[in-house]
This record gives sequence, C-alpha cells and structure tokens, in this order.
Amino acid sequence: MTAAAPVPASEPSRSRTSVPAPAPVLTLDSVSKSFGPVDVLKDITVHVRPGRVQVLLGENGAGKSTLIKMMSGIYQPDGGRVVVDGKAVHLGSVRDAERLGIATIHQELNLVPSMTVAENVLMGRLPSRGGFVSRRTTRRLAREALDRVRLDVDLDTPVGQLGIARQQLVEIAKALSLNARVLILDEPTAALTGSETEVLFGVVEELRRDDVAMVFISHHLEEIAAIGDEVSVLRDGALVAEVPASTPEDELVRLMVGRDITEQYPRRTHTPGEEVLLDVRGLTRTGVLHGIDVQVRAGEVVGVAGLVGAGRTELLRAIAGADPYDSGTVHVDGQRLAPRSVGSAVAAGIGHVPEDRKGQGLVLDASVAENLGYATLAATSRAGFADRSGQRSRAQEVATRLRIRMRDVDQAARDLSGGNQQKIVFGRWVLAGSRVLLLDEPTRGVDVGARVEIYELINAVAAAGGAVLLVSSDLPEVLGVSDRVLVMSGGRLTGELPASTATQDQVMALAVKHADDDDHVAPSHGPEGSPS
Amino acid sequence: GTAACGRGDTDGGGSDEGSGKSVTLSLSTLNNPFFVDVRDGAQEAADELGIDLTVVDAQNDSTAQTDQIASAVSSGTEGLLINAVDSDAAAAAVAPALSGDLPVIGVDRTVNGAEITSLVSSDNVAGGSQAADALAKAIGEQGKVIVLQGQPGTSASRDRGAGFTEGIAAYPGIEVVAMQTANFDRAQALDVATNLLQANPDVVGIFAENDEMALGAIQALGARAGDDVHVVGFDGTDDGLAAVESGTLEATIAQQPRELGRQSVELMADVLAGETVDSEVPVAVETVTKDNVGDYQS
Amino acid sequence: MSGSSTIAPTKPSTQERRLRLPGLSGQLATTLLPFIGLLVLCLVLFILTPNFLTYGNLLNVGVQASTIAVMAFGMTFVIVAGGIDLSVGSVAALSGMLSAWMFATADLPGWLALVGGLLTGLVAGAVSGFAVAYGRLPAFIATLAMLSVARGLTLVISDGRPIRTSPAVSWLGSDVLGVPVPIIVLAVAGIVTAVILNRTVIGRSMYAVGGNEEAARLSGIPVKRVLVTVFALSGLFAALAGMLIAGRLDSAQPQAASGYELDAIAAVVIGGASLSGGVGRASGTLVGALILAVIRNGLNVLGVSSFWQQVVIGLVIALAVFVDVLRRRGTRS
Amino acid sequence: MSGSSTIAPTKPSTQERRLRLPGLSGQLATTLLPFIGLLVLCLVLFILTPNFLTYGNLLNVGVQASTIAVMAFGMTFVIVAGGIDLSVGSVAALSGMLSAWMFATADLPGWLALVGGLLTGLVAGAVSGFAVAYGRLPAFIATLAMLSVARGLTLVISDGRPIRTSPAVSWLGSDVLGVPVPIIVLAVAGIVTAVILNRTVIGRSMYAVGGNEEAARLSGIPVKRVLVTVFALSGLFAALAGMLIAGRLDSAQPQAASGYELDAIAAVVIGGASLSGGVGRASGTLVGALILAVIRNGLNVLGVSSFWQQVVIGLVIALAVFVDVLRRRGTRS
Ligand SMILES: Nc1ncnc2c1ncn2[C@@H]1O[C@H](COP(=O)(O)OP(=O)(O)OP(=O)(O)O)[C@@H](O)[C@H]1O
Ligand SMILES: Nc1ncnc2c1ncn2[C@@H]1O[C@H](COP(=O)(O)OP(=O)(O)OP(=O)(O)O)[C@@H](O)[C@H]1O
Ligand SMILES: [Mg+2]
Ligand SMILES: [Mg+2]
Repeated sequence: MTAAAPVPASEPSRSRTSVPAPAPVLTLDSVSKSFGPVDVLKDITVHVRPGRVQVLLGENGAGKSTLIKMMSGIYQPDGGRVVVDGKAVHLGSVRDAERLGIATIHQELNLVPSMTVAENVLMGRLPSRGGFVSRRTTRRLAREALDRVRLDVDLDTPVGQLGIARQQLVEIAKALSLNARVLILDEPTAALTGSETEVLFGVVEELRRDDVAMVFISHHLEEIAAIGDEVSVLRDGALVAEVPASTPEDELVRLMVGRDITEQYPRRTHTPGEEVLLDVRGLTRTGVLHGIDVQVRAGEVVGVAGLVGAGRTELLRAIAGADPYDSGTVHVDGQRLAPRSVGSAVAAGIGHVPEDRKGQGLVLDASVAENLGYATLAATSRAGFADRSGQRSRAQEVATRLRIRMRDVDQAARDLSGGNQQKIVFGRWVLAGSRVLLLDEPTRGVDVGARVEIYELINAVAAAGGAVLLVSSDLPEVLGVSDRVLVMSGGRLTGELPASTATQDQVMALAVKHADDDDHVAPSHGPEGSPS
Repeated sequence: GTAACGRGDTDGGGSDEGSGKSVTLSLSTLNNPFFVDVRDGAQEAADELGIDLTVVDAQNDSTAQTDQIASAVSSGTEGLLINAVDSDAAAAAVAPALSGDLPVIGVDRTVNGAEITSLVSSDNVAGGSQAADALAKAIGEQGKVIVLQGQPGTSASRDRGAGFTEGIAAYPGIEVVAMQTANFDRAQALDVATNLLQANPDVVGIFAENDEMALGAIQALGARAGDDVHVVGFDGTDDGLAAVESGTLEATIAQQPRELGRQSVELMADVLAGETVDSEVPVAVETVTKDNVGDYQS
Repeated sequence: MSGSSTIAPTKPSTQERRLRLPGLSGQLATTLLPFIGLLVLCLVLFILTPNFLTYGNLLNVGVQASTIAVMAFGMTFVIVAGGIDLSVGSVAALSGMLSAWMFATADLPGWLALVGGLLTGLVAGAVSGFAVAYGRLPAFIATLAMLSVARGLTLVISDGRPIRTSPAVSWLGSDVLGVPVPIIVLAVAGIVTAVILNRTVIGRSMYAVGGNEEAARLSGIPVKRVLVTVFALSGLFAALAGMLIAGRLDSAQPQAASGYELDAIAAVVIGGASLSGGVGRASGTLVGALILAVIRNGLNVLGVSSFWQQVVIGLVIALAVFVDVLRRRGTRS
Repeated sequence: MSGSSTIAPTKPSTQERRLRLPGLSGQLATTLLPFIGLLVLCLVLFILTPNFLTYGNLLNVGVQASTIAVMAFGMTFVIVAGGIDLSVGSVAALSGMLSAWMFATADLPGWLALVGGLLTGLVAGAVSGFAVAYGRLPAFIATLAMLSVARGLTLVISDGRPIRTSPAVSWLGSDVLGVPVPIIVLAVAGIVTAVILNRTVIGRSMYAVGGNEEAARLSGIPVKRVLVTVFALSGLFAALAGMLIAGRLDSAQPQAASGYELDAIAAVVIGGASLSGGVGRASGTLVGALILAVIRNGLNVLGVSSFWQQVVIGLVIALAVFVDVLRRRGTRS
C-alpha cells in the first residue's frame, strides 16, 4: 500500500509501544479449533491489553474471524484456554462474554433489517421496567451511541433501508453502547469510506484513553500503522509472527503471504480503444438518480467515487437491470438493453458484483461450484440439461485462479471465510467471461494478495477489449486501478478526473460539492429531525 | 397379531358360533357420534359372541378406506364389515376382500357395483322424506324453511337432502328459502344458522342433515327454538334425543346406530358359521318426537 | 484525531429526507388501508343486501370472527418470530374437551375447569415450542405432529362424543349488558397481543428472532426462550378460542375447530404479516380475521350456493392480499 | 497477470485432503440414513406382526404411498424453490373430476380425458405460480386461495356426486404383470423428479431461487419463470395423483384428497427438505412418503384404535424428523 489513505499519520503523543505493556485483560492461551477434521487454528496465543489495539493479520481464511469468535463466546476452543483477568473462563454464549465486558463487531452484519435503527442498536439490551420497554430511554441511548459514530439517521428508520456503510456504522454503535472493557472489531472498515473510517478511528483513540482493550482486523494495511499497537500474523491457522504495528507494510505482507508483493496496483500496458462499449445516457430514477451519463470505452476502467449514499450502488444496479429506472437508456456495444432485465444484461455481456455478498451475491447453502456457475447455467446447457461436469471443471479453474481457499468446489459457500466468499461473487463473472463488469466494492474484505489477483483480472478484462465500471469506497484503489474517475454526489455526477493525475483531495472536493451546493442541506448542523 | 381394540373391556365373551374369528369393521368416520354408536353396538355384539373385532376409521376418505381394507385383508382378517365412505367408490375397496372369498357386509351404506354378501342399512332417502313430513307437521304445512346441508359431496348429505327436497315438495305452502352447508359441524351450524336467520327473519322451520347441525341451529335460535322456529334433525344421537325430550328439537330421524352395529356383527357371525343370510337386512328408521323419545334413550 | 476531519460526517442527503415522509404515511397506510378495504367489502355487502349492516348482524360478524381472531392473535406471535403453528385447531379442541371432562368426569369446580382448559393449551403450545427450540424440529413438523396428537387425545378423552361444558365456560357464550362475551374476549385478546408485541421486551425479541435469528442470538437475545414463549402463547390463545367455541355450543365437540389453522394463518397473513418472520401486527390480524368473517357471513346472507361459496372465498382471499401487495408497492416507490 | 505467476496455485493441504472423506460419507449419510430409519421402522413392525412383511402387504404399502408420494414429488419442486403449495389436494380432486366429466358428460375419448385431467392440474398450478411470481402473493395465500377455488369448482362440476372415470384412468388402478400400476407411476414420477432437480437447468435454478432469490435474480436466472414452472409442475403431479385416486376407485370423488396437502408437505420435510428453500431431494421425499405410508399401514395391521392412531402418527412424525436432526448434527460436528 503505497498510496496515502485518508487516515491521519500516527500521532506522536500516543503511548503506543513506548511504555511497558500492561497486563492483559483477555488472553487466548494456546487455543486450537477444528471444524470436523479441518484444523482451522493451531496452538495460538494472543494477549489483549487495556489501552492497546491488538491487530490480527492474515490472508482470507487464515482463521482471524474464527479466533475472535472464541473471544466472544460463539465458538469454544477445542484445546487451550480463554483467560480473563488472569482466570481461565468458559465462554459458553454471547451473553457470557458480554457479562465479562467483551463486545464484538462481527465481520458480517448482524442486524434485523425490518427493525428500527434504535432497536437494533440496543438489541438484546432494550431498557425496560417490569418487562415493558422504556421507549424514551431506548431512543436516548441509541441517539447517544449513534452520535459517537456521527451517524445522523432517523432512529425510526428500518435498518434494511440503509446502505451497507450505514448499517456498518449502526453495528459499530451497537457494540460501543455496550461500554465494554474489550472491544473486538472484525473488519469494521471494509464497508466504510475514508470519512467514516476516520470517525471510527477517533472513537478508537477515545477508547484507548479509557483503557479499553481492543482487537482489530483489517485488510487495509495502512490502517494498522494508524491505530494498531501489536500485530499477530496468522498464516494457515498458525501464528507466524508477533511484530509491532510500526513494522513496514512490505514486511507485514511478506509475513502474511510468505512472499513479496511488488505492485499493489499493477499497471496496464495497453491503452483504451475509441469504441464506446457501455453507453449510459440520461439515466434517471426519481429521488435516486438524476440524468446520469456514463460512457466506458472498450479497454477502459472507469472508477466511481463518492460518499456513502451518493447513489453509486443505485447507478450500477440500474445499469445491470436489477432496479427499474424512469428514463434514460443503456446500450452495450450499440445494443439497447431492456430496462429491469438482468437476463438481457447478462446476455449482453454484463457482469454485476453487488455490494452485499451475503444478501445479494451468494446462495449460501449451495456449493462453491454452483455459485460460480449460476450466470452460465443456461448458456452452457444442452437441451435443457445442465453441463454439470463442464461447469464443475470451469469452476475449479476459476477457483484456482482466484486462489479461493476451500476444501473443494463442493463445499458450501456458507463455510468459507468472508474474503473467499467475496471472491466467489467476482469469480462468477470471470467464469461467464463478461465483457462489461459492474463492480460494487469488489475487494471488500479481500486480502492484499488476492486483491492484486482481482486487479489483474480487471486488467485482463480491459486488455481483452472489455469495459469496467468500478465503485469503491477505497479511494486509493479507485485511483490506482482506473483510467479515469467519475465522482457522484446526491444521485448526480459532479465531476470527472483522469486517474493518473487526480488526488484524493480533488475527489473529495467533488464528492461533497453537490450536497453542499444544491441540496439545501446545511452541512454542519447538528443531529437533524428526531428529538430526544 | 393381537388386535388391541378401541375399548379394552373385553371382559365377558361367551363362546358362540363366530368365536375366535377376527373381523374388521371399516367405518367411514369416528368423528361423529353416530358412527361411534355404530362401533359401540358392534363391539358389544362382538364381545358377546367372542369375535375379535378390529375397527378402522377411514376419516371420510375413500382412498384411505381402500388402503385400510387392503391392509386388513393382507393381515388375515376373516370377514369385512364396511361402512362405505362413498357407495360408488367402495367397489374397489372391497375388491381384495371379495377376491379372497371373504364375506363382506355393508353397514348403513351399500356398495355399488360389487356382489357383497349382505347389507344392513337404513334408508337415508326415506329418512329425509320422513323429516320433511315431521317438519311440515310442526309448522302447520305453511311458511319458510331453511336447510343446513352436510359436507358437500358426501353420500349422507346427498341422500338426506334429496329425500327432504322430494318430501317437502308435497307441501305447496312451504318454501325452502335457503340451503347452506355447515359441514355436519355444530359450531359451523351455529354461525351459518345465525347468518341465515339474519337474512330471513321470518323463517319458521329448519331441517339439518344431522343432529349436530340441528343442535348448532338450536343454539343460534336460543329461546326461539321449538317455539317460533321448529328444527328437525337426523341421526338420533344422545344429544339429539335429549333435545327432543326438552322440546327444542322437534324431531330427529333415528337410525338406531347401535342396532346397526349390533346386527351387522350378528349377521357376520351367522355367515362365518356357514349359515345363509338375507341379502338385505333393514333396520328401522323412526321419526322420534317428544311422544316416543323415551323408547330410544338408553 | 481532531483537526483531521476535513470531510463532513455522513449526512442524509435530501433524497433520504424525502424518503422519510412516505415512510411515515406508509406506516399510516399499513394500519389504515386494509381497514379501508374491509369497509369497502362491508359497503358492497350492504348494497347487495340491506340485512348486512344491521346492529344485530354486525354483532354476529363480531362473534363469528372471535374464534378465528383469538387463534390468529396467538398465531401472530409465532409468525412474527418466524414460525408457524398448525396445531391451533386441534389444541383448541383438546383444551375445550379436557376442560369439559374435568368438569363432567373429574368433578372439578367450573372455574377450575376453565383454568385447566387454558393451561392445557399453554402446555401443548410449550411442548411444540420445546420441540422447535431445543429439539430443533422445523415448526411445521412439530406443530403438524401436535395437530395429530392433540386431535387424537381429544377423541380418546371424549370417546368421539360431545361433552357438556362447565357453567364458567358456558358463560363465555353469553351476553354481558347486551354485548356478547366473545366480542369482549376478542377485544381483550387483541389489546393484550398488541401490548405484548409493541411494548414488552419479549415482544420486541420476537421481531428480532423472526427478522434475523442469527443476529438476535449474537445480540444475546435468549432465542430458545423466545421460541418456547411464542408457541406457548399460541397454545394459550388457541385454548381460549376453544373455550369460546365450547361456550357458545354449551358442549365440547371432538371435531371442534378442525381445519381452523389455515384460517388463522390466513388472517395473520391477510393482516400484513410475512411468513418469513419479523413482520406483523395485532391490528392487521384483527382486520384479517374480520375480512374472513365478513366474507363468510356475507356469502351466507346473500344465499350463495355452498359449492360456489368456496370458489368465492378463495378469490376474495387472493384479492384481499393482492390489494395489500399493490398498496405496499405503491407506498414504496 | 505477470507478477502473480510466482505464486503457486492453491493446493489442498493434507488437513484439507483429509476432509474430503468424511465429506463423502456425509453425503452418503444424507441419502442412506433416513432409508435406514425406514428399514428399522419396517423391522419393528415385522417383529410386532409377521403379516407386515408379506409380499402382498408390501405391495399394499407401495400402492398406498403412491398418491402422497406423487404429490410430494411435485411439492418438492415448490419447496426447493422456497415456496409451499397448499392446493395439491384440491387440484388432485379437480383434475380427477374434470377428467371424469370430460369422459362422462363431454363424451371425449378416454385417453383424451386423461390428458385433459393432467392439463387441468398444470393450468391450476400455473395460475398459482403466476399469482406468486407476477402478482407477488405469498405462496401460502395464493395456494390457499387455489385450495378453496379448486375444491369449489370440483363440487360445482360434479354437483357433489361422484362421477365414473374413463377406462384410461381406471387402468391406472390396475396391475401390469402383477405389479400395480400406481407403483410404476410412483417410480417413474420419482425418477423424473430426480432428473429434473439434479440434471436440468431449471432444476438447478430452483435451488438457487430457493436459496437466495435476490442472488439468483442478479445472476440472470429468470426467477419468475422458475416460480411459475415449479407451481405448474406441482399442479401436474397433483393431477397425476388425482388420476391415481380416481383410477383406484373407478370414480372421481368430490371430496377426494382433502387434507392431503399437509401429508405431502410432511413427506417432503421428513425427507430432509427445508421449508425455507434451497434444500431437498427426490429420494428424501420418497422415503418421507414411505415412512408415512408404513406408519399408517402398520397401525392398521397392528389394530391400533383409530383414536390412538392419530396420537401415534403425530409422535412418529416428530420422532422421524428428530432422528434426522440428530443425525445431521452428528455429521456436522
Ligand atoms: N463453520 C465452519 N465450517 C467449516 N469450516 C469453517 C467454518 N467456519 C470457518 N471455516 C473455515 O475456517 C477457515 C478460517 O475462516 P475465518 O473466517 O476464520 O477466516 P478469516 O481469517 O476471518 O478470513 P477473512 O479475511 O476472509 O475474513 C476458513 O478456511 C473457513 O473455510
Ligand atoms: N429502499 C430504500 N429506502 C430508503 N432509502 C434507501 C433505499 N435504498 C437506498 N436508500 C438510500 O439511498 C441512498 C443511496 O444508497 P447507497 O448508500 O447504497 O449509495 P452508495 O453511493 O452506493 O453508497 P454506499 O455503497 O457507499 O453505501 C442511501 O443513503 C440509502 O440509505
Ligand atoms: Mg474473517
Ligand atoms: Mg453502495
């Protein structure tokens, strides 16, 4: 990671590693864990200390999430002990862990979409008297928690109506409101843009001052230097190194993947052609998208940047036929696509990686092979019969290429680690040989090494004359992979920059521009709406 | 196998002609007190005669009846008493018994299209007609009446309804203003009768195709039952007879279900002993009113 | 990290603000519009037959709706929590029968027989709940088994014959100050359901379990206890419905309430609940039960033939839910 | 992809290799173990009554299972795709009745009456499917409405009376070379179901739709078409079951197959399918239907009183599924 992230450089005043380490509150002592005959974790010891951020680093499937689930009472270790305050404890349930002051933000969102923001924040702990919910206290506590992450949404909004990023913030607020002694954060930043990440890190600093012990997992290496203290590096379920967070990124990568990664954003050698492959004109959906024009030429990668809620996801979904639109046209290679028809989009060569892999990308109970093959199921069939062996071997090929870590292609997608699940959703369109890729946060939760693989694949598609429209909240990624960058705000395109010369500041300026100028929303006003 | 029967009271059991033989009684349903009475009568007779009686309940499903009889035949039953769910569909049901040369006796309902040994029955069509007469008499052959129908498509509902329609046609002063189903169910009859009385406040008579529905209608009528509005039921169940005695039910057409069950078993015992029997054994169908209700209560 | 926040914190854009208004009126719609549908149905029936809109007939409809409505209230808990309860009809019959048996055969005092009947339902429901929560049986199977077992026990106890009920139960079929007791029971059951679902911790937990069981579990909600509770409540409400039926007939019937489970589920779903859990309201369920009762009553009053009645009922149920689907789609976009 | 070539392709480590074996035996378990449960059930019955394990009685069981099994095969498509079909019993009755009517009243040739009956089911199912896919009705409501409508139409057509079937339909109730035709139909229907589910594009799409409808849609799978297809197939199979019933009885009954929907669903669920969709197999469904038929037959043969039968059936259903739950938990951990 060479590009600078919108994350402040480490502040000199911080205690960090300068003072002797305080005694750990929580220790996993030589723990191991297996699922059936697979040893996922082997003899691992990790200390979590007050006022310190313990980072876990490792490739997708290395066992990080499994490790923290033993701290939060979801899994029990097969061998070894969990030690809290010097005493070995048994964490049989989430409640047990919470009672000991351990709170967890899980990698996958754990919210109830149909319930309100306020109730989600306080789920399982609704303030009550005599079994009756005290609504006023609920609202007050929820508002306080949301204010800490500076999330300004109506408390009565059903959580399902928020975008993924805001849901992630709700999830963070939920864990913070526990006022825990130990806070575990499993990839909390994967779904966030720089600005929310920054807010989150501010909260982490506060907690550090309050002597809260924290565990932090992220695939964004620059974040480790920014807030971490010590790093435990996992590889294949084994602890391979314990290093300070100030260790150079290159070294961390080497420890993690066992080799050097020379180029984070591999450059392409060819230049885009002239022919417009994806042509979007005047795309409008009342209240969501306003007259969007996008042209992507063959061989071109176009990035789309914007703040959370800018409507980037909506744009991709409309192009992909997943959502309806009120006016405008979408042409692929000169051919007009029927609105609201995923089938015709897929037939025209569009491949769409949605932002929510669990909810929109995967059939969790189906095998890896099945999941990889859905887009080509019909196209490869003969007389209505699926080409099962062919599909399976093609899936095997793609899985190998994307280095999907699994038992075999017949394993259920549910049992794969988060990053590997993400690779399946991407791999589906690799298998389908899509010419036009619409990628919505395609590398969320994907490790450094595999991310390079995905960039290579994006480049390969472009080199073969394809077109790629890439939405990502990871600004360095947008700038590093794209040929040019479009910036959205409030459902409108607010600007275009050539990626080679654009800076993050320029992008951010465009991203907030529209909201401030046209939307009649005073930017710096306090919490709007909802009283109390 | 040892047949564990519904009633465990096989205390007595004299040794008679059919002693020790195993006989299957296939009933259309046991969810109706009428057929429970049939079973009780049959069981009593079986206990007396020392017959090993197995009772199976088809739950008003012709296919289930066919299946159960097939199972009974292959498990070695020696005689079959069938109370058909549906007369027209029962020929297939009794086929395995007939092809195994087992005696087959119809109970209450005939078996169309098969040569069965004998039939012990009361005539539902005639009963419906008798009900029409009883109702007509109660309301002075004049006025509007409603009919509560049984479960649509069952033979009991068909036959009783047909008999009633035929019988009531003889009284030009009587008009049937509504016919609605309450599925032989007391609770449904309560609702349906309430609704029909709402729509037709001047009704003076109700015919229900069984006593259960008649009792539901009486509940709907409240104090009006037996006073402004006369109700006639069908079956002569215990509750029905009690209602006749108390005057809320004008009349019920008593089929003497116990007698049906008893006579069927006795007839089967005769057949198993090698005697020849009549091909039809009628069991009297009586109109029970307050005058003769005492004769029917046990 | 103080000065570094050059970027404004996440703010809702105007489009999101705009979204909120329809959100509010949407909530209004959820409760009001099915009710309007019900009113339209009543109006149509009134035009077709003036007998429909009389005070007496409206009381009839209320009484006739009471059984299904009370069962459906209990069912609402289960459906909100993501389950289904096929046993309510049988449990109603078993409770009514056991209560009558306690009075008639075991010679218990009438009120004790009433309480005993209600407890029967509670226990039957809790057994299903245990099977679902701890035995991990799918709710469909656990309650299908209970449907069969409870009906069988009802027949065994009664030997297939009706039994007279206790005076306390019969009172449930009478009037108080001109208002039929079933309507009072209906109202009380509805209010209790609404309060439990909206105001209590366990009620809110039901929505959480039905909406996302895994998330509920990870948030420390005692999922198993919630599941046992919803089925126990459903059993209790079914028993209450069984008492109403027995009370109105003055006798417990062995075949009482058979097949009512589908009507109860239909009432809940017509009322806007989702069978995949997490959504549902007491008010919706009431409207659903009333719609069913009005259709049945209307078809009787109109004198539609028994055969055609079933066809019409099917079509009206489909139509009622379809209108609801259209409405929702309308408020969303 | 240049720099990446230094990376060796992912190879399964030894621990991963080891996994594959239990994986295989796990799959074996899924198909074999419920079957073993069935065998145990048969053995128990054989010990209790030697009459059970005679060739004649086993044929009985096969024939008795055929109706529910054929319906349940159709139901498997629907449940795999995440739906439910409550109308199968009514649709079976309607198809049987309309077929008989075509022969008896409309004077069509016998085989045409058979085909006509099957088409009736297909159309009824497709109508439910359209209501679900395009009308967005919950499957429960759409098929509950169809249950009511189809039964009503059956009564209207028949005027509540049975109608004699055509010879082509009656043939379905006969024997061929000593094997009852219903058993042959059962076998063919099972094979067709297995092939569709496992081998065809539409079959694999059913699993995707049932597993995650949104993901299926975004992958370009024609979700609506899949939904219409599963309900149409379910209707077709229900019609075939209706023909079997009519054929065995030589007459179409207006009340045929009422309540069979719950048995059909139970067979599918006992066979290991999940009502939340995405899981289910034809072989499992067959075993489920056989378990139900064996219980019923066994209880008859044992001479258990009909009241207690319902209790026992409920308990055995719960037990059968519970064993399955335990087994799965066993293979997982
Ligand atoms: N329930 C389960 N059953 C079987 N295997 C599992 C299960 N949960 C996790 N695994 C396996 O354990 C390994 C570690 O998974 P884990 O989720 O801990 O990885 P991770 O380090 O968090 O990866 P990521 O960075 O992608 O989130 C993976 O190979 C995964 O397939
Ligand atoms: N069904 C809905 N109801 C109400 N609001 C919605 C709905 N769908 C989306 N929104 C809102 O519309 C806005 C745009 O969505 P979204 O957040 O997905 O955009 P985005 O630019 O892709 O941002 P990101 O992907 O970073 O979250 C969001 O603020 C979201 O809350
Ligand atoms: Mg993880
Ligand atoms: Mg987005």
